[in-house]
Amino acid sequence: MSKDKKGGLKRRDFLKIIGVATGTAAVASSCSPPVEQIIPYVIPPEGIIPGVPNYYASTCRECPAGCGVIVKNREGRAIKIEGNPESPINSGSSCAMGQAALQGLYNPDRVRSPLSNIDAEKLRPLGWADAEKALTQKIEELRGTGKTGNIVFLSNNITGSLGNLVDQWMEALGGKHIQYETYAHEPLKEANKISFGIEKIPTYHIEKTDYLLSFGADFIETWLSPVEYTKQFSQMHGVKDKSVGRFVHVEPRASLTASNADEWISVKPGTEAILALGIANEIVKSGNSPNGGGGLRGLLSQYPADKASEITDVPQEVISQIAKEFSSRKRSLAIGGGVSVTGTNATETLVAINILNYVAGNIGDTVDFGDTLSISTADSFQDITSLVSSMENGDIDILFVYDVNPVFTLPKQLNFKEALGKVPFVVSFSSFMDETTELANLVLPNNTTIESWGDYSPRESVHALIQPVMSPVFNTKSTGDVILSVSGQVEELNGKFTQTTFYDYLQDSWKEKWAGASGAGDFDTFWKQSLEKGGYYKDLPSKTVSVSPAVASLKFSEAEFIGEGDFYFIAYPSYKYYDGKGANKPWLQELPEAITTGVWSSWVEVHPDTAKKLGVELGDFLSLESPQGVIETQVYVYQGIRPDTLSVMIGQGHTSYGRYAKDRGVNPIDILPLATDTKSGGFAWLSTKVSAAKINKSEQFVQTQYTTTQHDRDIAQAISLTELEKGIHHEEHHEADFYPPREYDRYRWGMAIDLQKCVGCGSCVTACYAENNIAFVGKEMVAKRRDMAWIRIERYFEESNNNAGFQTRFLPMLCQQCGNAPCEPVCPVYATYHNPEGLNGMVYNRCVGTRYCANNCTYKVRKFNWFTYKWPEPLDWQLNPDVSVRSKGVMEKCTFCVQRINHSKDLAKDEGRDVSDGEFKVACEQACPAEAIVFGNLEDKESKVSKQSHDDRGYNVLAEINTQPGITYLKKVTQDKA
Amino acid sequence: MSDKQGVLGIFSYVDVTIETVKKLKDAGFNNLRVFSPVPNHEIEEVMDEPESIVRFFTLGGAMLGAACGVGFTVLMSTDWPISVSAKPIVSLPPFMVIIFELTILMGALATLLGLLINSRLRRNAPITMYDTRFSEDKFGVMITCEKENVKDAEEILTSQGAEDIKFDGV
Amino acid sequence: MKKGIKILSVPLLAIFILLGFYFYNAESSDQGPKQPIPFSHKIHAGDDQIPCEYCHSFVDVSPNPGIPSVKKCMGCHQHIVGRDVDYDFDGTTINIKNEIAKVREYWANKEPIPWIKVNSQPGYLHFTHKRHIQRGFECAQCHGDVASMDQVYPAYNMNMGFCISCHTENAKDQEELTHLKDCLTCHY
Amino acid sequence: MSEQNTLTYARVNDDIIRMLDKPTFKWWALFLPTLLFVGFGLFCFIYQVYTGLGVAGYRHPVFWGVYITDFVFWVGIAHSGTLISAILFLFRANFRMSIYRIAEGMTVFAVLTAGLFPIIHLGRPWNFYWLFPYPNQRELWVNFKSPLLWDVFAVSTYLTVSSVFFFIGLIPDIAAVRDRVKEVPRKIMYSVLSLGWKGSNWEWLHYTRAYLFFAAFATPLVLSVHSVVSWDFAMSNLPGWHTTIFAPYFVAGAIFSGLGMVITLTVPIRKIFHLEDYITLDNYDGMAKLIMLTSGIVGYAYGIEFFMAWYSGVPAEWYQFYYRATGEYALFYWIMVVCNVVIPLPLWFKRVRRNILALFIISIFINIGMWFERFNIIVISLSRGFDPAAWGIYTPSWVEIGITVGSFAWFFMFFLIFLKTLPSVSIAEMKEILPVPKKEAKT
Repeated sequence: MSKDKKGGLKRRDFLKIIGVATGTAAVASSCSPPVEQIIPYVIPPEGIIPGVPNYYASTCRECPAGCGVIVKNREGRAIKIEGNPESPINSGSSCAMGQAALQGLYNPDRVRSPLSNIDAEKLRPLGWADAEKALTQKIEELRGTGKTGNIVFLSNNITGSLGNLVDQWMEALGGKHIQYETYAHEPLKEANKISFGIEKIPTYHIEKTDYLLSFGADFIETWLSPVEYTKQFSQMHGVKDKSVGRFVHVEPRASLTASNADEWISVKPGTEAILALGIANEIVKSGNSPNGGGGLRGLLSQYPADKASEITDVPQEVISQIAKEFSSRKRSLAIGGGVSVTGTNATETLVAINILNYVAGNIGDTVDFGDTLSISTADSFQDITSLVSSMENGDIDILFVYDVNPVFTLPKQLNFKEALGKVPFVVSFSSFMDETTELANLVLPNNTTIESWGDYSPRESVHALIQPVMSPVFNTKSTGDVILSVSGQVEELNGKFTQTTFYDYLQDSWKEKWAGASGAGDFDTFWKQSLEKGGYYKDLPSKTVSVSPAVASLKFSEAEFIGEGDFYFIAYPSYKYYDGKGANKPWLQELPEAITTGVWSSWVEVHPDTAKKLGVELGDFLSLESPQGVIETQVYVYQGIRPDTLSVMIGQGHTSYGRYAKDRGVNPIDILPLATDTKSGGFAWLSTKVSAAKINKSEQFVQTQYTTTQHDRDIAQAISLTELEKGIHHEEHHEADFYPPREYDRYRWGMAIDLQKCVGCGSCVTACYAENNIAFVGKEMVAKRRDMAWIRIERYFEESNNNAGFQTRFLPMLCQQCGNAPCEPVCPVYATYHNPEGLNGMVYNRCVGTRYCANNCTYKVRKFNWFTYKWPEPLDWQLNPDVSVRSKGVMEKCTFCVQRINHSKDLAKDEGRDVSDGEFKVACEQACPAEAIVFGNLEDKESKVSKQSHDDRGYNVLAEINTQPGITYLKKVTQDKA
Repeated sequence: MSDKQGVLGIFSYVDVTIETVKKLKDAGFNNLRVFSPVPNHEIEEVMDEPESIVRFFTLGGAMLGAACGVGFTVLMSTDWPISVSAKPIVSLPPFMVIIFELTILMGALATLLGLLINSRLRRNAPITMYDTRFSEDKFGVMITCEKENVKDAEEILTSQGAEDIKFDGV
Repeated sequence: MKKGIKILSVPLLAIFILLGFYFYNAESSDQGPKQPIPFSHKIHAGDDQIPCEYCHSFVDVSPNPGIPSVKKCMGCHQHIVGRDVDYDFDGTTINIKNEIAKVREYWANKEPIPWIKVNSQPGYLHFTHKRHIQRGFECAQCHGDVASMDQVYPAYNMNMGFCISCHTENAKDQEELTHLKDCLTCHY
Repeated sequence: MSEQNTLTYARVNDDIIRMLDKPTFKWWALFLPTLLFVGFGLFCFIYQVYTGLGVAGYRHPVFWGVYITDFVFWVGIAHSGTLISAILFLFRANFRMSIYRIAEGMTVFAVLTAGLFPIIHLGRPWNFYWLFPYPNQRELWVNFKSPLLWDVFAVSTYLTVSSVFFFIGLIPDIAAVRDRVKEVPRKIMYSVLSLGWKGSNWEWLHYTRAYLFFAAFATPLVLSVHSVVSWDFAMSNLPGWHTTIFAPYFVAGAIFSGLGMVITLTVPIRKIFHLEDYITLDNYDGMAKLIMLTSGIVGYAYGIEFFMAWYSGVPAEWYQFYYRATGEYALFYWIMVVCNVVIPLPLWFKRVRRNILALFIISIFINIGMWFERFNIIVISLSRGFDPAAWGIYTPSWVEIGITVGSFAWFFMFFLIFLKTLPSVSIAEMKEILPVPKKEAKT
């Protein structure tokens, strides 16, 4: 692929290769069309029809969960990522990070070709042949000197074929493969080893429980498998037969997960073990334990409720109440994990949680050790520390870095960056110029998952396939291919691998799986089926475990903290950026963080009392100082955090990693000390106390919602459990209208949104950006409230009589497709109108931009194009050709993915039938992990949406304006009783 | 027209002008025209012209405007019926505004037309039979008569103390 | 002087009215764009009677009709080299053999032929060939008598009025008319 | 009255036509800066069209701001012209005679200014003509249910009718100027514009009749136009906009602001051109009384809005007014109240009403106050809608300020040209209120 002078990619070249029929993403206003070229294929690829999308199953590798995805391809370009309904992990849903993987693929700051600084000061582009030759030479040089063991391949937890290949390669070279995960959950493994003798991380079945007690496990955000657990949680917590599951979350701060809990228990950081034991003791004491506490009575009796209460800051009656609820519910489950319990006593805490489960008789089917997570196989933090010391000692000659960014994700105190400087030859396989790659000597950019073959096994039962959905955007090459190619060139390795491409290697390794799978037919069928389904899924029997008696003699302590400051410091992983990986994707940067609604930056959460004491307000800057350093960041005053705790999100503060990530916010990992969990040796995230001081700097806190309460508007409504059980009496009252009601023929498209299920994760928002070509506008524009999101998650803090004193409510707000839409009659040119199928149509090209519709919109869901927003190439390749790209001066808004409606109607028409219920999903509905959104035809009385719309909990937002919305919200359930 | 001639007498005072008109009328001169810098009821009375028909223009224009308003709104709305906010395609309350405005507009324009047509404005620019002092402070009486009667007219004008007497050049 | 204005105003008004009509009802010119190869639809579709769907093969399954790949061109031109004769292509004289040689050259270089689009619609309009063909419309109804054109040119000014008049005339019943005149059918 | 004794028909002509003498240095010193600012406003507009509406301070949810404020402000200014010429004509209020020409000129130029803003504020101003029902190949018409379309009709009708009305009134005066001027180009211009007016009884007969009908048409029109403008707001459902009081409230406010502007304009003109004998203290006294009345109506509206918001029991409505008086924009709210209700209070004293300087100062405050009234209604209401999640604060940008300044310059540019080209006091009608010259009276 040739490049023009600026190093940019020539569009023509791309078209030549993939052969697009026509592809200008035309803009809603154009006078005379410019000369358009149509570039035909030279040889038409099979199965591609221009104008008709193709879908390929693959696997998301944005986080270790390994959700199955389906990538939509139009004319050779990946344009949308959707969850794979076949995948047992996410069953069709996706998260914001997964949606945004496309912006990794099309990131304008990707490494566009191999780079090397072997003969130069700076990294300079070179061809693949030269790059591979350079690597071959280095390897041969090294082997010539006989120092064979000094090669290390540092990667994330890559299971499956690539992992095997790397293992084999390293073995052949005499090197070592270290798998580093930022959040490796070592304490969880260790705790399970201590409690059950299994050093594994199990899978959980939250959906089977009716009472969930979580100690810091942020399963809606990043913990283990967020999409899966959010889905399970919504099944457990959603309304079934007028009852709901109960969820109690224990954490020093009210994270997004805690915000979805019925009770958030604010606990003193590092004391969760004591709390868990205190609860267990109460259960045993009150005789509610089915096993009477087993052999642990003695241990537990050391933690009476009063003592536990004193240590943990949790009132005694709360402890006994939780104990009562936990043991009396049919199926309860306690889970633990996440950074806020990962202190120096993390393993002990998690053992204590296991004990709690044990005494309540929960160790059984809700915790499944038959199917364990592959993240269990990641190497330990100690391996990393010893690697760093070897590097420092000059014992490492070649370091390969694959899909990890240790310079960013490891604490500064470890001196990884300095150690890296002592490694003579660093090879990065990263496709992005991140902090580690910047320091590499040779960059061999890997294809993204969307461009390459591969597989990944997130857990024992799932072997997911990764297949290329499009040809590489840039001059990149799959690392598997590079390894095989280089191996072919290194003399001594000749013949080690029979395959020349990674695709062959992959197929060969899948032949083993095929052999293991019974009754799968011939390999080609097995292979094709696996590709279609996105992988090969097994059913594994669950394994019964028993608590080892050694637990009884364990000592349980509080976490230790380094530093003299007044505040415990929590650096928490972000569901938008994970460990910082997502920060280069504008969709994620622009996705408002659920609690603060902040975008494009970092902030520190400060309790109102603390803020008063420190003399700071929203937007002021605080300097946080730990023994390891200082960070300065903006204040967000939040009642959902303990007064003695401060917290900063991980993910921002990049010094490199592209234009969207660079110089934005702070990286809290920088000031974390190098502390470890005493039992497991894993990194202790919660280990420092910081001092905070106001500094003389203040800026607008850029967020998308400046209010915290509803101002008596009753927008996000709730119903108490008592009322729900009693049943709501619906008054049928028809108010006299000036005009007769509207009638529909075949379809009236409508939606139902269950607020009890919605967790506020923002997947829908990002999915909408991806589907509808919504422009991201950047921090400066969001600061002016010019974000373009068609769907927003409204977040309200409501006063409540729960322990926290407040309840967080989330409400996805999008165009309500009103029957009596206030926007329609005010448009002078009919640019917005009511279509015969109940949609509130928006004709972009007719819009003259009076903006009256937006003024008159009760829900304020219309967005105006203040400028013609641009997607830096090749981000614009992602644009959906089925949706107009709007230009300046035009109003835009949600139209229920009308392109999908039209597409389905078109397909139905081919077969001469009507569109059936559930035949297609709109983008937000499709993404929603909680399945809170249901879309369909209201005229069809049997459709799911019709039924939900007539639910007892159903209401219309601001119904008193008589807009007759097409969206029905189902009230959240407040649990006034346990 | 060659046998007709115009005579113009110029006066400073309204009462004198009116007196002159009366005298001229008594003498059988009926084709009279009075010039004045301001409208004056007494002159209007003595000239006894028929009521202005501008009002019919106004009425006609207003009615046409209202009809146009109804026509525009109803026909254009039904030509491509687009439903907004569950309102009927033809809903009169909002249309009333348009109908009203068009009534006023066309009424006013018709009045202008009526004025232009009826007062013969633009018919002919000032000729000899006009004196620029009319727009300042003088009054004039113009008699159009047969050539043989010019002398009589002049006599009456002189007797009334006309400050100036002009004849057109024909 | 006033007379002059009057005299002038008449032709001026006439010109304005004529211009208005011109822009209101402008027929497109019969001058198509200059293509990299002077491909004659008259020879292919007219003389040789190749059906449209042979080359534009996705027309009934996709919104896009599809432009034939170079391979498809070569399917015939592997064998048809063309006579060494001059041909009057819309007034320019071309040599058939030479022009066909160009196709073979593209094929040899594995280069696509950069055709210029003749009938183009703006991006805010979502037209689908599939529906229209399945409904039984002839290509010529919108594209004109392509079989008689050397260089294809837009036979009709395919503006919204063109679409809407046809939609209005061809609706079977009220429901379909409502659908066919629904903005969201084409604009989204 | 004493001064009328000194005025004669001839002197009226002399005095008024003298105003049209060659422009002095002072005139140029005023006129050239207006051109400069119009140019700057034009530059701002072009910049805005080229870059996008985002260069203005607009943001979600405040989609209307300074431009619509300017629009309503100028439409409001435009009102008193027709009020003074038409309504006071029907009521035979003689104090209108000396000022109605200036007021009408102001009306026409203010509508010309106001008419720009709906186009300036469009997202795609190059498509503004889509707002008119013209036959087109798309077979699409306009939405007559939209208050904006009512605006299109109301404002263009108003511009047409007020221009015609203005022109009709001018015909006899232009004839007078025609008869006076000597230079050939001007003579031709005035000859053409006078339509050959001769002042014959026949002409006067139709003229007076037509004038009456115009006045009769202009009166409901002027009331309807600002009602329609107010319905732009009242027809929507936004708290702070959706109220039935708006039409009379806006009409009163328009008359109020228009009279303020008339005073602001006439005071310097009267001084510079020595028109003390024409625009008399009695005239000002009459206007001041009208200001007192409309100020009272406007003040009442301010009060009753709060009452209705409270009485309605709608939290969004009540919060809106609570916020107006206490929120981020409270300063603007209180500027409005002070300028429009408090500062005009001294007019209850006759001494103040007859003090030109005091009137001038009060009138300027009224102009400021009324601009902010529109700003408050538009911006504050929008910034606090139904959904608290979508609240936001708007601040104008330099582009909006530039265009606003440009609009004032645009208005004054026309006005200055008007002063030097057309009689700013009605010659014919001034004569109507003078005693008719009669020989009997002399002797």
